[in-house]
Amino acid sequence: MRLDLTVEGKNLVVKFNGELDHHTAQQIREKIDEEYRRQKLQNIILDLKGLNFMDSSGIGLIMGRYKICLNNNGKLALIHVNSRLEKILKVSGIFKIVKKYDSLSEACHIF
Amino acid sequence: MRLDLTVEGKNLVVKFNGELDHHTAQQIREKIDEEYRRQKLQNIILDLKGLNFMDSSGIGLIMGRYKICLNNNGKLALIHVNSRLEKILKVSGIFKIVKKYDSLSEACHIF
Amino acid sequence: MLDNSMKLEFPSKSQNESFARVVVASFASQLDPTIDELADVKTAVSEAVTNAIIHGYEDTEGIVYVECKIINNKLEIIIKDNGQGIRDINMVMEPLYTTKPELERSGMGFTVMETFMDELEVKSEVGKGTHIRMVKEFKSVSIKE
Amino acid sequence: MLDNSMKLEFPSKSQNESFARVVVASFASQLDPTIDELADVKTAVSEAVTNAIIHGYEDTEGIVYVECKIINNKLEIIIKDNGQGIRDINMVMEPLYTTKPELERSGMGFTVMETFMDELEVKSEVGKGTHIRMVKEFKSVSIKE
Ligand SMILES: Nc1ncnc2c1ncn2[C@@H]1O[C@H](COP(=O)(O)OP(=O)(O)O)[C@@H](O)[C@H]1O
Ligand SMILES: Nc1ncnc2c1ncn2[C@@H]1O[C@H](COP(=O)(O)OP(=O)(O)O)[C@@H](O)[C@H]1O
Repeated sequence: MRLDLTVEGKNLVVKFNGELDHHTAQQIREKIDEEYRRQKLQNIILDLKGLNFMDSSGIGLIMGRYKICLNNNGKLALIHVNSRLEKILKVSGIFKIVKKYDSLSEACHIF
Repeated sequence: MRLDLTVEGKNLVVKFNGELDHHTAQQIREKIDEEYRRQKLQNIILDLKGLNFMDSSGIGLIMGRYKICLNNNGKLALIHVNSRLEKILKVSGIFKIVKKYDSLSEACHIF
Repeated sequence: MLDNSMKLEFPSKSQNESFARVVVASFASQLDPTIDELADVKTAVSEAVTNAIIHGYEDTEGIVYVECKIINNKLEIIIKDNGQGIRDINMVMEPLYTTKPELERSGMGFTVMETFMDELEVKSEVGKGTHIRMVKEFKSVSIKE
Repeated sequence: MLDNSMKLEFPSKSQNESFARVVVASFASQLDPTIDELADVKTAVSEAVTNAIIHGYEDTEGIVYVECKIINNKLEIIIKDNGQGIRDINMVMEPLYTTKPELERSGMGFTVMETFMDELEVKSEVGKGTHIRMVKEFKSVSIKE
């Protein structure tokens, strides 16, 4: 799993490349949280375009980042959610609290 | 394994696409031989460009077609032999009797 | 009619989660699955194998067992551990129930297995281990050569 | 130090030759092999598994066993059958020796295993079966996360 972290204003943009499971989630979580704190950011945008596989570990990872943003008066957004990811995320009911957008600019717009 | 058989004059051109092992070799052998006989051809050119994998079953298949051509006053040629195929074919010493060429036109030239 | 089968075992290391997915997907490919069917199977296998590793064996190391059988157009998958077992199966199968929130587990593993597969059966004995049986039916079956 | 291991078994059906290659290649990918190293391993596995199926079990059906161990930067592969066994190991390991010319076998299987792997060990007992042990050392090792 390769992770690209970029900062856009108060937003942390996280690009995933690879497979997200229990094995890869731990490391990813640490990298995201460290960057978010170190740069004193507010919102997180998860770009799922390059995510080839995700199991329920991904649901845990998204929920965890959602809580961190919430505690910091920030928001979490998902972009590029394909039909596979949509299927597993729907099961979890996560779309009740986390919104998905078609593009980065759309997601940034709402913050 | 997908096989493309085309006729060029007295030559049968066989294009491989996929993996050549004991499992796939049997079927392939039958298809090649049937076409060679039905169309009363003389030479066979094996185009190995799309061959992603080959084990020693491939050596047996090439030797078998070599013999069939020989018995019919024909020749067998290999084209598009990449470095992986070269490695396994060298082990067998097959290049002492079967020649390889860079292109179809080059191979046709020698018949 | 039993068409084919395989058995796999490996130690409960988390890097084997992706290995188990690849193996089952490769075995299932004989059934000429759609991309979506194959992804369903991979996801369910990932859930069950991860559970064996993090819940079954927790911090100890044990062996995870994976068995597959192809019967006509159905794939049966069994995933077993000899770990600590489950006390109350009905409770743990509830969506969002997890005993490992500190690992950011979502408690959605069993729900995903149930949703993505056609059958799910869980047997477990405390101190002995857990046995998951899942079945997926492939719709557009045309055995690949 | 033993870093990881796995065991696989499947019936002696020829469609499992490609399955065995994929499984071992996927397991070996932890060692971050070059494309050439991985292709060497796949070829050697294909030879040994094919031999178990066509020579070991001939026309009967039996189980083929594949075991892999990663020890530092080495991959050890064991491929076993409980088939008819080999009477004279030195003879069958000669290049071009084959008992199945009618299947267009080239008699190059053992030569390929020897050339493509760093170690090859053959044990066999007539009526009991055959046990092939091969080792490949990976040069540019950098364990993948
Ligand atoms: N193989 C297992 N061995 C022991 N306990 C298990 C096993 N699988 C699941 N469990 C228990 O069931 C709970 C729910 O599992 P699951 O729905 O997969 O969610 P999660 O893995 O996110 O916790 C786990 O938190 C654990 O307590
Ligand atoms: N697993 C096995 N069980 C019994 N005999 C075997 C086995 N593997 C190889 N042999 C014998 O050794 C011979 C040489 O094997 P090999 O070099 O792989 O060539 P090939 O498979 O082309 O015959 C075979 O023809 C067979 O007689």
